[in-house]
Amino acid sequence: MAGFDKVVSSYEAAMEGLKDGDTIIAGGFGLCGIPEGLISEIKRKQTKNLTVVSNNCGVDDFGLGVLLHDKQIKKIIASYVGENALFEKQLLDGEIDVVLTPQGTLAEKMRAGGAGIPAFYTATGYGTPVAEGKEVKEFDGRPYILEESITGEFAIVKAWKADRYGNLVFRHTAMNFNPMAATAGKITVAEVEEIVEPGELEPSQIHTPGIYVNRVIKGDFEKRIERVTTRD
Amino acid sequence: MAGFDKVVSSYEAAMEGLKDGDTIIAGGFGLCGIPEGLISEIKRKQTKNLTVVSNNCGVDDFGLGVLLHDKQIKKIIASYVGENALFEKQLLDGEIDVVLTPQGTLAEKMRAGGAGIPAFYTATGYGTPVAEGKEVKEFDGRPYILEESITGEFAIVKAWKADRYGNLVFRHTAMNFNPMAATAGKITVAEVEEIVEPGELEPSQIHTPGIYVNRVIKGDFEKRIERVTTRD
Amino acid sequence: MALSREQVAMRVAQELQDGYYVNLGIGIPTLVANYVPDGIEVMLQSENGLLGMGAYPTKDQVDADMINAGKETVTAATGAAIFNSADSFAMIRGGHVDLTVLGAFEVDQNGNIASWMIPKKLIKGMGGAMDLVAGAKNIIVTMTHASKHGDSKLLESCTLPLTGVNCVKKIVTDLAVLEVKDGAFHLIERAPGVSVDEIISKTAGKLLVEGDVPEMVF
Amino acid sequence: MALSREQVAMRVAQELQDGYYVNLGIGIPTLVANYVPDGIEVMLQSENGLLGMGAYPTKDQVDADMINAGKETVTAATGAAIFNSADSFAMIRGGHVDLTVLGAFEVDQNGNIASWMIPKKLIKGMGGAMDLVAGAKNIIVTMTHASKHGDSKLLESCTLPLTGVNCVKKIVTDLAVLEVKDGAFHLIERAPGVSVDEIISKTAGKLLVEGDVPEMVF
Repeated sequence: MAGFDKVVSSYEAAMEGLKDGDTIIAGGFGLCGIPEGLISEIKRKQTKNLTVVSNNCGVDDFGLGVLLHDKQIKKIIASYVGENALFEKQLLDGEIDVVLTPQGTLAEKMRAGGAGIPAFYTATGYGTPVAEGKEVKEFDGRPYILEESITGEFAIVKAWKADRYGNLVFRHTAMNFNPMAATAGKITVAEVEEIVEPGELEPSQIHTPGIYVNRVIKGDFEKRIERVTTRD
Repeated sequence: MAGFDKVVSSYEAAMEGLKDGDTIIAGGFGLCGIPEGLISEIKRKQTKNLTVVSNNCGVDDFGLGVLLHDKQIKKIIASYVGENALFEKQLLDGEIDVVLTPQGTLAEKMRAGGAGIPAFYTATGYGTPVAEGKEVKEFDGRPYILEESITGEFAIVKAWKADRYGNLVFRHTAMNFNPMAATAGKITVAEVEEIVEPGELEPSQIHTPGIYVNRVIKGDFEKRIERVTTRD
Repeated sequence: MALSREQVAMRVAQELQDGYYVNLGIGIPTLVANYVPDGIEVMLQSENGLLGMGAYPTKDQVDADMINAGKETVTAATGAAIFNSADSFAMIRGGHVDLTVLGAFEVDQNGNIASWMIPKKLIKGMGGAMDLVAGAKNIIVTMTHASKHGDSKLLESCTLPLTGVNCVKKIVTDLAVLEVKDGAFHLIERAPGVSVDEIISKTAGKLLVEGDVPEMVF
Repeated sequence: MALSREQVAMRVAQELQDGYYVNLGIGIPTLVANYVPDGIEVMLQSENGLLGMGAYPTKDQVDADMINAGKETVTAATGAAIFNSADSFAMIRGGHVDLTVLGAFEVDQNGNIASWMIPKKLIKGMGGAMDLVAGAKNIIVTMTHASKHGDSKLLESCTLPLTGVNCVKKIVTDLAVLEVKDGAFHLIERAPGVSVDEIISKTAGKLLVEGDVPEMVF
């Protein structure tokens, strides 16, 4: 089924069409489950004025943090950016815009973006700085705030396995934001550890159906760990 | 882990606490993936004045349809009730209330109910009878209607496998509304084909985490098919 | 001569493009799957939670847990994915399905569609139709051009309760192919042997006919 | 004497009930897992998408794809489930987690909590804290009763940007256990050897002390 074969063979092809000013929705939590090669390609392309939507912004020299060195990011929508000194500096210097968003609200905004739901009510953030300027409405006597969905020109995600049709399976907690991000991109690119033939993935155990995925590329991953904690 | 063993051994125990006037959220699509034994138990108990939230209302003598014979259902929230003559009669006679709800809106209402989202906007139903009395708001120039979430005193679902902790896996398209229904009940009861020990289900391939499930019972299923269609 | 149901389905199938994800409604739309043109592959979405609907099962393959949105037993095609109904309608509502084909009682010149309810006569419910018309990127309606009594189904304004507003882009009837835009029906093709005059006489809404209207080619 | 971090964790652990689903924040809350009382089993939720967090891995078990919300390598306990972050916060926001334990900079007598931001000093982000305090059935805050400079962290009204409003029900500090209700802190227990007077002097918000206040028992 040629029309459904999503596999591309170069990172150039994987990120083709990304342009200055685009919004990129990125999967990953910390350095776990991030599309390492796609991020490198964005750095190589030197695309500028990007809006990045991601739970975190990597660390100084790995993950989305590498896009800070050449000031490729204009704005970031994230829940936690505390692991990144360069980020903090650019923020304090006013070189980067940051919209801090509660983690669950961020996940739901991506899901809503992919699901055609332009906005939803949540109690999260009511009465806090997050609620500023947002509509408040009571349901059953409790106040909630209206949060709008997020979509982007591109979504970049990291999966464990993909088949050629773009069906994705994630491994362990490297799933995190990836399935929602995958639904919210106009063009969704998946960098994966292994590409299999259609039919090899059990249909009811696919995490992301191929309809959401436009391009699949096989990557090599360093999989850096932020905090190695062990027991004896 | 005694505190997490959700398995009960009788249908009486499975539906204990259900009372007149309760709202029941039921999984299933048509006759596919329905908790047959739990429905029979509700019939046996003769609980009355029920509000039932389910995509369909079974057929005359199977599925939720059996609750119509003794007029146990006061109100049903469903998307399609066309397979059920008795239902149509009670509706025309004014003996039952029906709130017809678009299928995707119904699924999302259940999900929202379980997810602490009291309401969301959708374009579905705008400009139709479904929109009557509902708030309208424009996003990006398109009008959407506000739909509120649904929860109930009980949720009844049918799964393929459960472990003792209530983790559920569904089989093929018998998944349908079951995962959302499972999140929306104050007490969620799962009737399953097979009970396995914790650890036997692959963690990242569990469809419904046990946190949503209060009781698990092993059932015997007739699995009636509405429309057997075959090729040579 | 008016098209048969199969011919309507054949004509709709010409609208398919390689790589399309398509949701086919019950009735004539279901038949479209039988006429996918050579060299084109589409993947069928069934809104109960299946992407990649396959053929009907053989007798031995029948499985009560494997049905489509019409509650018929089906199989999963190679490379299919199965998911819950919230995820299925997220896919539909979010505009990820390329094309929806569905039947209707009435369509009007503003692209409004009525397909789910006839007051006091038919109260089966809308199922997924309202989500499909609100969410799909592109919608084709198939229906007979007029009722058995000769009443046009292409109206200035729908008389029955609506399924969706401003959403129908194209209509394939037993007599014609029409586009809906700018508040009018535009006649694009006519069924072989059917005259423009007949189509005009059976279209109650505003109908624009420009130049020679070609016959459908099968 | 003021409790150690471990003792605070031990006291919090006494609040656990058999069958509880619990989310533990970073810092002292994480230590609570080490002191689950005998005969009680809890299941730990980690908001990145894990229900049933197990022990830290052995060196050989370390897996970059298996981390907790603190970005530490962990294992999955027997019977764990792993899911995406939207599903994880659906679980949290929907009130399915029985208890959340988290740290704070300040709590006030109306149950408001400030835990994520110190203007011009600390702008790391709120992570999942706002969702957790808005969604959990029950919330226990652990913190030192006063800052290093002696300033009370139990206030009439929080001075820092809030994480959530009217949500904290119980506080375990190095000096005391307090309930928050009806616009006041209620002193329930005191750390062994700590006087009620000391607690009064270090509590800036409205504090109610009724009868003899028992010492914590470990």
